[in-house]
Amino acid sequence: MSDVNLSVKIGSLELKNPVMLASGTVGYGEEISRIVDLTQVGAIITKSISLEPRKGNPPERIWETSSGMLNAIGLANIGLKRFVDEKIPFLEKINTTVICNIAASSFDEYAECVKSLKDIETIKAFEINVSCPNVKDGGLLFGNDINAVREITSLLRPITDKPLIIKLSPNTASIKDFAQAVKEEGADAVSAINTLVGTAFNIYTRKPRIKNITGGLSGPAIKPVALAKVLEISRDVDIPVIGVGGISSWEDAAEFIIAGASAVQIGTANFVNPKISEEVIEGLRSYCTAMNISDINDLVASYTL
Amino acid sequence: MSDVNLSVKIGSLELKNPVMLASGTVGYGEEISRIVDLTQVGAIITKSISLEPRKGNPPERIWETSSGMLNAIGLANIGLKRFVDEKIPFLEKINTTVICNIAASSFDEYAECVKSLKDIETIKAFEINVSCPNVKDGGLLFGNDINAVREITSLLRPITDKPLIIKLSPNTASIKDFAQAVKEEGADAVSAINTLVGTAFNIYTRKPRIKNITGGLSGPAIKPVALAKVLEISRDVDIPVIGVGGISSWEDAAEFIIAGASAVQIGTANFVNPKISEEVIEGLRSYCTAMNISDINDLVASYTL
Amino acid sequence: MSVCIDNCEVIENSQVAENIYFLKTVAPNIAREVYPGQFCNILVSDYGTPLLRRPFSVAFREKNIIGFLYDIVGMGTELLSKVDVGEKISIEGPLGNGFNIDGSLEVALLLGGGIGIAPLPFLREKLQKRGINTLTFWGSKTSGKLNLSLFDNIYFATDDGSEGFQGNVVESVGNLWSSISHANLKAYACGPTPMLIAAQNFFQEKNVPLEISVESRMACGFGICQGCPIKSADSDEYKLVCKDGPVFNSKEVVL
Amino acid sequence: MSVCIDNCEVIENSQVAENIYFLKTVAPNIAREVYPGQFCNILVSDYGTPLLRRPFSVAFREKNIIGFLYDIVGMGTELLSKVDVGEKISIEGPLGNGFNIDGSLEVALLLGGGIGIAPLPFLREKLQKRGINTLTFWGSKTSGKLNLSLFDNIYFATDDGSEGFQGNVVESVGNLWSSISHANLKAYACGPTPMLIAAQNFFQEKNVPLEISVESRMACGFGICQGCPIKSADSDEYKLVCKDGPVFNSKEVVL
Ligand SMILES: Cc1cc2nc3c(=O)[nH]c(=O)nc-3n(C[C@H](O)[C@H](O)[C@H](O)COP(=O)(O)OP(=O)(O)OC[C@H]3O[C@@H](n4cnc5c(N)ncnc54)[C@H](O)[C@@H]3O)c2cc1C
Ligand SMILES: Cc1cc2nc3c(=O)[nH]c(=O)nc-3n(C[C@H](O)[C@H](O)[C@H](O)COP(=O)(O)OP(=O)(O)OC[C@H]3O[C@@H](n4cnc5c(N)ncnc54)[C@H](O)[C@@H]3O)c2cc1C
Ligand SMILES: Cc1cc2nc3c(=O)[nH]c(=O)nc-3n(C[C@H](O)[C@H](O)[C@H](O)COP(=O)(O)O)c2cc1C
Ligand SMILES: Cc1cc2nc3c(=O)[nH]c(=O)nc-3n(C[C@H](O)[C@H](O)[C@H](O)COP(=O)(O)O)c2cc1C
Ligand code: FES
Ligand code: FES
Repeated sequence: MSDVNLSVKIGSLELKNPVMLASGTVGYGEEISRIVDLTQVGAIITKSISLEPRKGNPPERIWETSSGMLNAIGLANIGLKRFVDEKIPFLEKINTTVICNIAASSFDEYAECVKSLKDIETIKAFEINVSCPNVKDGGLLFGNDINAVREITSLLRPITDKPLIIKLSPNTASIKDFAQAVKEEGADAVSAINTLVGTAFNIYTRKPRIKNITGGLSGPAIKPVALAKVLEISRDVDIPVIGVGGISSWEDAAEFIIAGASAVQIGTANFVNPKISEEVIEGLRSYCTAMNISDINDLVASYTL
Repeated sequence: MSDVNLSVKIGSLELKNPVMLASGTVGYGEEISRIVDLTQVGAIITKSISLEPRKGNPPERIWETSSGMLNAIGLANIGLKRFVDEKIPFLEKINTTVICNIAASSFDEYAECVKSLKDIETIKAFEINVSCPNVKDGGLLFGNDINAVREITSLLRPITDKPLIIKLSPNTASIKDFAQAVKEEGADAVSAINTLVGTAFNIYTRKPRIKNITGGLSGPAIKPVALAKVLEISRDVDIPVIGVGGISSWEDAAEFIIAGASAVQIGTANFVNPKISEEVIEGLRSYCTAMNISDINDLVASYTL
Repeated sequence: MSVCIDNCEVIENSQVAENIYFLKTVAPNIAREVYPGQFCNILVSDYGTPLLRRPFSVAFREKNIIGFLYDIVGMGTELLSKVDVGEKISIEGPLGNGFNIDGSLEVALLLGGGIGIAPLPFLREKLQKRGINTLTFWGSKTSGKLNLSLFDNIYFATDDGSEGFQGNVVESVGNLWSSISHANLKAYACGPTPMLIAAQNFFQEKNVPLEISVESRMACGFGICQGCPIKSADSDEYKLVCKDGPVFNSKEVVL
Repeated sequence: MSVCIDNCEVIENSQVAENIYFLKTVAPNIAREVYPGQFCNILVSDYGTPLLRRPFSVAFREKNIIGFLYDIVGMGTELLSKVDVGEKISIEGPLGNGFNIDGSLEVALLLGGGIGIAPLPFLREKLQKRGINTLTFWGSKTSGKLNLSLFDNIYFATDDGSEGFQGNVVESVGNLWSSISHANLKAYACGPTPMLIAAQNFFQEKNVPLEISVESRMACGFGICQGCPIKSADSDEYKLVCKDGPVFNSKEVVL
């Protein structure tokens, strides 16, 4: 049995394997590092960082649904400065690939965040959250407006040489147009997908289950949708896709890779099983061996339609 | 305990209660009538009818997902003529309110279908399927194009006085714009939502689980999304909304009504429990009694945000 | 023809062979109506996962009791195997069209492949009651005796020859062909598609009528979702496995 | 401080009062580390429904065994109640910050409301081992004796007076107040929010320090999702119930 190559490249970013931990589902790595060995994963993606700290939405912020959950955290984060001062030193230490996710409420804020962070060595790439549906002025508006997404990409591209990954919203009719647009502006990859807009009500109080009224739906419930979006981009646009949405097992990860993902992210499943990433990596390795695939890159977009 | 009024009006259409059976999940009523008493439900909505028969997609047409299912039936139906000759007589006999769902691949076909059916007394309203994602020329194209949806509505409105319900696609960024457009063209109501586009792959054969590659996702998995779409329309557009997507219990139905639905449709849940509609009707009645609601119309859009 | 959905008490749910479980439930309404080859749709969990019911052929009927033979192949059957005696499960049925027993029939050949054996004990009982001679053939990968009297008097075929004839079940019929009476003969087969195709070829050549019970993924199980098409042999249309089948004359459909 | 996820064998899972189940599991890694007030996140189904783990306070620890007291309130707890002895369940823990036992503490008042009694037996045992006097008060709607030695020597309060003091648990403390020693006293409370607020007001007035264990919906249970905020009393920020709590000094947070 020969060794399987699991390493992948996203633009100039080399990852030891294609399994990343999704933004907002690993914090800044500290808490989860007590349960899982972060040096084993392909990369961790930080909680979205904004220029100023955000305290986030009032409770309730989460609600469980059938095979999924709604969240409206409201991009709670400690802000760029405290992130650099308090979290980067820890992230430096743990010897894992760090991708910094950025969320902002204006073009300028995006640019300023990337400018301030681009020289931090620990940060190997940027993932730009244009799609978070929770914060009015930084969420839906950008993510569903192809021109805004294009503009953000073209604004950020000249600022840094580091890989620029645009995280796309699924709440749109044609995600491939967005992928095409950001490709044209020089993005290195897209992540697909962020959460779907959803809600739930308490039928006795007649209030929304989530204080913010709507939240983002994640988890196994959305896997078929995420997979279709990945396939849609993969079939039409020549840009690396990072698949995310409902991945809870190595089989799910393999499914995304076959459907066109060069790498995958695990989100909600970390809450249920923080060790899931290790299991996915091991599972992909055994699967490749069993299927006689010596290089996982050969699996990418290997579907027969 | 006084009697609860469960009857609702959708345009000029009066229903004895707000619980309908969704298109494509009750056939033409015959098979399910052996299990459930169709005279009890608010209405049944026929499988989408097209001008000519369609044999539908080759197998596999369905795939189960976490709390949901994908289908790509391909609008298999017996065509308008056989529908009128063979199914209408049965539907006449069973004494239930029949809404005829129409799917077409051209504006003309929509018009011709409504013209041919408008004088059939048994058909009390039309639901126009502009959103079926399965058939290339009749699905995504119309449903995601606001101008096409507007045009279909304005084309059909003068043809019949019967209530015209436009069934909207969720695969769009702003469903309320579609609702507003069809309202302006004189539609009596909208149904929200049709299925979400999804897919699944067999990781061993690397083929899609569904022959058509993608299918429509339905079932409890999509309930939060459907509910958010209903709320979105209800908050902004003054048109009756018929809520559909993942309803599997009376609690789910109540949730949709609270979020703005004047009536609801039950789809996938009929497969699991063909008696579900009776249970939902009874559940809504008891709930109203317990909550001191004497008229279910008072529950519609009664949310406190 | 009416379909029932009943909460049925489980009175047995035990492993009877390496890969086979036997489930017995009290289901008077279904037991009264069901005939061999029909199936039921079982809700394996009350908690919504898996979402859809699972179809199983009726393997056994005695008074108000019906029984099923099943294989554990995924989440649904795994959950089913965990149901305890005394618990109730929701069973919908009887569904579909069963096997046809022609008036002139004298000898019936029953062929089961793997868990495809499931509908055959019930069919055999019915045939025998009518005084029709039956010969039952069962093919499986390897030996693994069934701890069940339902399976007395069976010709075994195993791929590895560890029991009975070495080879597949159709070959095992061929092997005995000369000794099988040819007049008013009919064959019934249930099993994986390759086996059904082999049976189709074999009996077509011998000019013996064959009925097959086929499988398909199903959502509703009673003809409303159109999820279970099978190509019709004589037109460009599809038939529905749940409603027009699961038993078909082998010349009716394209496997 | 490390967190374990172990598959733990269930050695008891039985009803000990009308609405209370007692679950005992073999969990050496967690048992070694856990202290009173901490909780564990239990996966109640291996089949993905419900999706998220459910948080439960540790109620009992003895050598390598930990125990939980729980109420059936929804699908998760219903499924948990169906786990058989001998089966294994995935338990993640210990999580959160537990109760603090100050060096000078001499008398501890333990107040439980409903299933909020859960973390108190473990706390009481720890306090007693340290030689601290404990008085335990338990309020519930109506009588319903616990069939469990964990609950010996408890002052009952019932809304309907069917057992012990008639009234709520805080009132029952007030009722005995004159006889409770005042020096180096501390109170610990767990229960529904209205009860915690009543306790806050009562002990604030008496100038007695109070620690409360609060609840919140949780997704992760260990500080990564930010799903469980609670308003901080001294700033405009939120604390996280799972990470900064679930036990808080009652002056730290706004209920
Ligand atoms: C009319 C009919 C009668 C049947 N009778 C029996 C029976 O008597 N005993 C028995 O053990 N099985 C029978 N089956 C097959 C049985 O329904 C499936 O094995 C079962 O649904 C699998 O459920 P699962 O959740 O365990 O597996 P899943 O996780 O759903 O799937 C696991 C594997 O089973 C296969 N499978 C799943 N559903 C079906 C299906 N509907 N048809 C064919 N293959 C499927 C899949 O391809 C996959 O390989 C019958 C199927 C049909 C259509
Ligand atoms: C730190 C902590 C410790 C806990 N310790 C215990 C304990 O020792 N024993 C015990 O019986 N319960 C305890 N709970 C509450 C327990 O977690 C919930 O009762 C359980 O998650 C309900 O799951 P379910 O699926 O049965 O109910 P669901 O269907 O999820 O909900 C049913 C009802 O329970 C309430 N509920 C659900 N989840 C929570 C939650 N996380 N916090 C508060 N209320 C909730 C809902 O509002 C609803 O009314 C604790 C909760 C927390 C946060
Ligand atoms: C609690 C929670 C918080 C999240 N926060 C962020 C965030 O800050 N930035 C971001 O880009 N995505 C965020 N996401 C989205 C996830 O990164 C991911 O795209 C989504 O959850 C789908 O993947 P999953 O189904 O595996 O969770 C969050 C998701 C959850 C569940
Ligand atoms: C098998 C299947 C077939 C369907 N066929 C149609 C159809 O012909 N026309 C239509 O407008 N909607 C069709 N739908 C969509 C449903 O009417 C409904 O909008 C959707 O399934 C969401 O509701 P649910 O989650 O309750 O199933 C179909 C759905 C399913 C599952
Ligand atoms: S399974 Fe629904 S029509 Fe056959
Ligand atoms: S539950 Fe996730 S941070 Fe507290």
